[in-house]
Amino acid sequence: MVKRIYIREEYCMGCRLCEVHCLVQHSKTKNIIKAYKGEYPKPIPRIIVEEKGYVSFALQCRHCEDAPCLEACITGAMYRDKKTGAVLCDEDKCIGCWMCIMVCPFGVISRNIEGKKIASKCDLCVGEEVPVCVKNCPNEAIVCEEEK
Amino acid sequence: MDRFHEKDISGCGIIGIMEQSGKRFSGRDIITSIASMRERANGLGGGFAAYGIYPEFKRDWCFHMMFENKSAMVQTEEYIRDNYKIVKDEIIPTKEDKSIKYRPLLWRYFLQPKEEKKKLHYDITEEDFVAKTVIEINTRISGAFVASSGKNMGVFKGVGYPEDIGRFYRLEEYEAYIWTAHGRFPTNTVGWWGGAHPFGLLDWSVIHNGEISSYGINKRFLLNYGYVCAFFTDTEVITYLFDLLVRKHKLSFEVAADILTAPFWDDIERQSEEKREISQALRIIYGSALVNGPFSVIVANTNTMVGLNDRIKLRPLVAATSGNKLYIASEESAIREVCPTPDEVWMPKAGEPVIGRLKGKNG
Amino acid sequence: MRYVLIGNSAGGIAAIEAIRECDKKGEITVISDEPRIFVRGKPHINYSRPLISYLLGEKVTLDKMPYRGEDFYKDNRVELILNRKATKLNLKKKEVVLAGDRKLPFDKLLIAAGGMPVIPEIKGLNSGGVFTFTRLADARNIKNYIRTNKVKEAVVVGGGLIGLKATEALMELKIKVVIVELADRVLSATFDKKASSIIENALGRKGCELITNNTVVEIKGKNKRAEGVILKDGKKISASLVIVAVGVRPNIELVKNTPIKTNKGILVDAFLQTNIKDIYAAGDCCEAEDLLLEMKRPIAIWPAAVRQGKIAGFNMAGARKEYPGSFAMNSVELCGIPTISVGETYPEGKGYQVLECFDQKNSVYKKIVLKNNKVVGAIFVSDIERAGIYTGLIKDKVDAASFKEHLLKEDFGLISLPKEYRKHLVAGEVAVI
Amino acid sequence: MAKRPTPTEFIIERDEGKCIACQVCVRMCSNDAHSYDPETDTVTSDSTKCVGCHFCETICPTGAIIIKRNPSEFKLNANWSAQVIRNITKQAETSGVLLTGMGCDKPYPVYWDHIVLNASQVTNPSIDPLREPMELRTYIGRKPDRIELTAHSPQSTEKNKIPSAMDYRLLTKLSPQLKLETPILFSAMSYGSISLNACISLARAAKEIGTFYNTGEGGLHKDLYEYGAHTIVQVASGRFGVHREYLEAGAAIEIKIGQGAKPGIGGHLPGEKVSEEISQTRMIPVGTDALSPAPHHDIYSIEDLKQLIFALKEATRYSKPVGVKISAVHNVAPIASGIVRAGADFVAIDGLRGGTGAAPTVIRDNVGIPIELAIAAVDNRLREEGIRNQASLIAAGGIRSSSDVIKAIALGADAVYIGTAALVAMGCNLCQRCYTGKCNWGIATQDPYLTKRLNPDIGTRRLVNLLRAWSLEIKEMLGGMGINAIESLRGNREQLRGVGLSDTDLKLLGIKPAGEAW
Repeated sequence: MVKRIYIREEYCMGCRLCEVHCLVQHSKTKNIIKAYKGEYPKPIPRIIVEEKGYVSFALQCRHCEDAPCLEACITGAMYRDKKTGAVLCDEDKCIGCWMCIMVCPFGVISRNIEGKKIASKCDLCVGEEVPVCVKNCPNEAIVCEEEK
Repeated sequence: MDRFHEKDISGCGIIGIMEQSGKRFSGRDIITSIASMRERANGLGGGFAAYGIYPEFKRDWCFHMMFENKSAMVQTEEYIRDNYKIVKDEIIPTKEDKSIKYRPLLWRYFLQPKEEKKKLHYDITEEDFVAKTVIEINTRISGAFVASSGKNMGVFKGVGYPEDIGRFYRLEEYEAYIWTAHGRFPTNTVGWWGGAHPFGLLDWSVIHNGEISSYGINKRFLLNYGYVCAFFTDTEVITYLFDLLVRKHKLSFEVAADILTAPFWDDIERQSEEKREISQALRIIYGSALVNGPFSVIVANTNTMVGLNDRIKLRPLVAATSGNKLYIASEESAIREVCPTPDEVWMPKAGEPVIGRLKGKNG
Repeated sequence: MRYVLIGNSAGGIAAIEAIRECDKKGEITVISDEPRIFVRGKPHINYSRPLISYLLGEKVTLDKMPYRGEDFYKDNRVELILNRKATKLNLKKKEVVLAGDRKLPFDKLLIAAGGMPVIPEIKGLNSGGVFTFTRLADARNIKNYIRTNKVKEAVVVGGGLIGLKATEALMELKIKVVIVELADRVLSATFDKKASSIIENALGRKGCELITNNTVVEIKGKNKRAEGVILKDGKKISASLVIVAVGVRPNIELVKNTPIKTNKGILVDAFLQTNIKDIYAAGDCCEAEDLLLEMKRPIAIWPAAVRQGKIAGFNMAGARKEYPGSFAMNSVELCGIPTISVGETYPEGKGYQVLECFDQKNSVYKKIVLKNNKVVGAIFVSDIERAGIYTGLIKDKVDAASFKEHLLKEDFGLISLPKEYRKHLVAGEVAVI
Repeated sequence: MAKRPTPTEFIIERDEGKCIACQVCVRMCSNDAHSYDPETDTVTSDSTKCVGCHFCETICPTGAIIIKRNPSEFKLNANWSAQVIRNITKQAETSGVLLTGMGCDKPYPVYWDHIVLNASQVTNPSIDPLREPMELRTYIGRKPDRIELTAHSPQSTEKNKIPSAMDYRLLTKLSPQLKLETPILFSAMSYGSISLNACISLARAAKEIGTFYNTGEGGLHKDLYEYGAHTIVQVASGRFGVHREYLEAGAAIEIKIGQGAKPGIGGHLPGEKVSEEISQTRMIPVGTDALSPAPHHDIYSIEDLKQLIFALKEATRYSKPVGVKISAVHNVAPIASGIVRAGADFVAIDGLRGGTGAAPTVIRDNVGIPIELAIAAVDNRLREEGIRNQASLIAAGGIRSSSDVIKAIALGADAVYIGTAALVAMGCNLCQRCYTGKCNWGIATQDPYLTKRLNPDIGTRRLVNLLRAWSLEIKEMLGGMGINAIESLRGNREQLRGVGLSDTDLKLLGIKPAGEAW
């Protein structure tokens, strides 16, 4: 059964816990205090929180069915995981040409230039049952549901 | 009181026999039958109700009285005389029995309400007038107790094993078309003569095995309709409920059973629409009359004998027929003791009443 | 069903994937004139053309070149004919004739032959040390030439994308490069002056010389080896390596002298079919719809080639899909400066509104071009984060009147867009697990 | 004049070793108690701004924050406590009436905690609610004293032959009833005092469980009409939001005379809270104070109430129950009796500990009587008068648990209203600052930054969970008593015993002391 991540901006309180947990999940130690206080380069979150007035929402890769980043990627680093349907970036192959950034209409791919330049994006927390942003959103503004 | 709490088995024995043709028979069978369930009693109470025993006084209200002392009797008689013409009164005949240790003064009165009193209470029925008298005596006069108050019937009860009580009252000398008997194993009220079963009011008699968990609300519900429960007994409550539902609200025994042991909502949902509407209304209106907790009960009045089990059948109840005779008892063995080969024997379902009616009469 | 695909790059590979999505059984044959590459004994049977500059600059090793893995053809049951050129089309027989006269019958044909480098009129072009730069072989040949000839100086003819990527690669190899550009600036096709100036300055800082408004007229050489170039104005520049990168054009050789209509490229309809039934074209060799200019023209960019290949593949396999059109865009990092240009970046004519912020000191430049309140173009230099949102606005032709003033703000994001459009975006394209 | 500093009520303790300066607390505190210093990349806290709502503590991803009561103590004084001194100081500075939220927090005796329940042993088997049916369905509304069926003639002398339903016909026309699947309703909380998301949570939970929520005097927001079948619409002294569609939308109508937290006092929704949506719902201009008068100015006596009851019944063509809510005061029993005789189909009684969004502290803490005594007195009174059937009783005000519910029912209530418990289920930690409109939990606020913090999906789920859990517990307790239908417990005070109560208390509650048998 295909599950999707839904964003419910009306319930996003803008706490940015999703960012915190995303960062930790993509850190080396996966320990919240070490990730923040002891890791260099500092890990970066792969989720973006937008905020304006009282409206806010978190946004991560939508793993589009018709993903422009897959078409734009010149190296073949960007691929769709056959099993989960997730759009993932093979960081080994990625050369940081930023074609994906150019075409992503959600603006949810960022440059990670801390080491080798690579496109940094949501990987749906490979290996986790539920992405950590979903699991840790205190208000269920990011939810993982069966396709509507 | 401690004597009751030392014992850890519980249960009462009940039996009712009705000759639906109206033919009367002696109390010998009922004594034999209840004696077979001696195990279910503990000697702290036994009793009988008999219908059709005073054909010569069948128009008069017969009060079976228990007086703990002479002054109670004097007070009671004074009160009765104020309101009734005493057609006849006499001691209730008994026979010496070693096992019956203590007994109150047992007296019976055949009464007719005075015309002027009836006029004074033009707004209530004669039954209500009599019931009021009974409740007045029971609650106002210390040491006086009305064991039964119907017409052509009587309740015989006391502290002891029921078969001893039966012999003590010389019941084999009476003839009735309904006999009910009860062997008591009291846990809730101290074993006293008035507290033994059956409980009687007007021509109602109730014998009961069980414990009514809804007692507190049943009692308060009845209060709303003017019934004052004076004895802390479940039988009293059940008697009043039947009186209210059948006599006052003119409901059939079947409907009364649907109130006392209401079907579950889930079952009601499955009923036909008309039936469901009635069942819902019954539960909504008479929710406080729902009798909860384990019980089996035999209720009788002049025309009817009804056996009824609780909603989930937590206490035993068996029924049998033989010709016109209907038997309802705690144990099948108690029936077979006096009717070895009944036509039919069955276990009534939870909340499903077994009803015996006098032929040609309506219940 | 027999599918024959000419070309094994973006368009061809995308078409294979699309065909296989709809048709698991049909026979697919791919023809490519590219040779098989062996890396540590393992065959690599395709590669990503844009990566050749990275290969040359040693930022990528040969084993990272493949675009799809070696199992790709096996998994998709594709017969791959490598190192063989399609020379002729026999439309009546529905056959492709290969070099060596092998004939391949087809039911559906895709021409995704890509582009060819434009070769300008320069004397001495056939000297050793003169290269174009579009294929893997070019990169390897240049590399070998540099190694064997200990090249220290090079001239790159053309300051476009390929020229600059080549320049960058050469600089990585510690070669001094002079760029000769006919226009007044680098990247003149996609950048405006400000954007170009940032890159020019960066190139200058790295020691690259840029000569604009000029061109090479002759390559001087000795022993058939280039030693220098002579410019239009007579100036001489010494160089033992010359890379000619003045542009590419659609490769339409195969369809010449056939009834298949061409302009600059092969003309296709909205379903990527040529005027001849069952013959499709995709990628740099074709001319498809430009979404912004609302006309057909070749758009030689990777994403368009993939999209066209995919749509062509779907249509060949019977799933009717329409090509929505594309527009020029590119993302390239030059001298460590990321840049993105999309759409009409240097508008001429009336009705345009330009929003921009320019921070020369930090090499940051952002420019948004609007026409009738719709975003039609954008340039980002250095700060390219979330550039795709603007691309999306261009593609969806969103009326930006209500949020125009937010377009250049630091915190511009989906939240700045009208709620309905935002909801449409987020609800329309949702994440899958 | 400089404000004289007083010790803060709470201390925010931040464990620097755990704080990762993620600023979640900074973003979340509506009282700005936390702030971030980018220069030092640290988060610091200002305890003077803390109201003790514990939101930051709950949400801090590393558990770096603990909110404590300030250990700073005034000299110990049984009469002049820190709170008393703080209040006097505040009033000396502001000359105002002290405001508060939620229910009375003074340590009056809680009778629930002195009442124990019965269970079956030997003579009466207990019932396992997971194996046997256990019924909590409750009907709220006027009941006739008796049923009328067409006479039937039982022909069958056949044994065990039950006459079929066709033998009877129902003549009694029942008054409209509210059907509750569990004897718990959500108390009146207006849209205005609480957020729309909170209202939606209550409405959805009521629908899912099969019970009702109450609009309070907030009118009915357009998004709530779809839950009309599970809504009790209130008509209060301000008549805010009352119109034909409103009355018709609800399943029942409740005339609000009083509220346990503030008997004799009206309501006041400050203009700042009257947003566009609230203005439309309440039918008052944006930004104006919504003042509910202390009395209904068309009800100065019981016959006036009767007129209103019947006006509302007429207006809705006798299609739904009309009830009256009063606060529990000294005379509650005769008042309730009058209300029943005035035609109310249910009477809701709100006790001393009932909650509020805003009330003068002095009123909340000193006026009214505990619900336990009130419900006992009213139930008794109505039974004595033989009119108990004519109206249902709903007990409200400080019902904290399933045991409170079951005790209230055994004392004589048909059902209970829960307000505070529902809010706690949605997140409330009883900081009692509802009146500030800065509720960090998104409940008692209209600030769009805050209201979105209550996701009604979560609110609904938590409320449903709470009611399910309580219902199950009630079933367990009923089963223990050997009772399988709630109506057998209702008013069944024999199942209750008092512990540590005076003879007078016992008498008023109508229960026996523990140790006394039946």
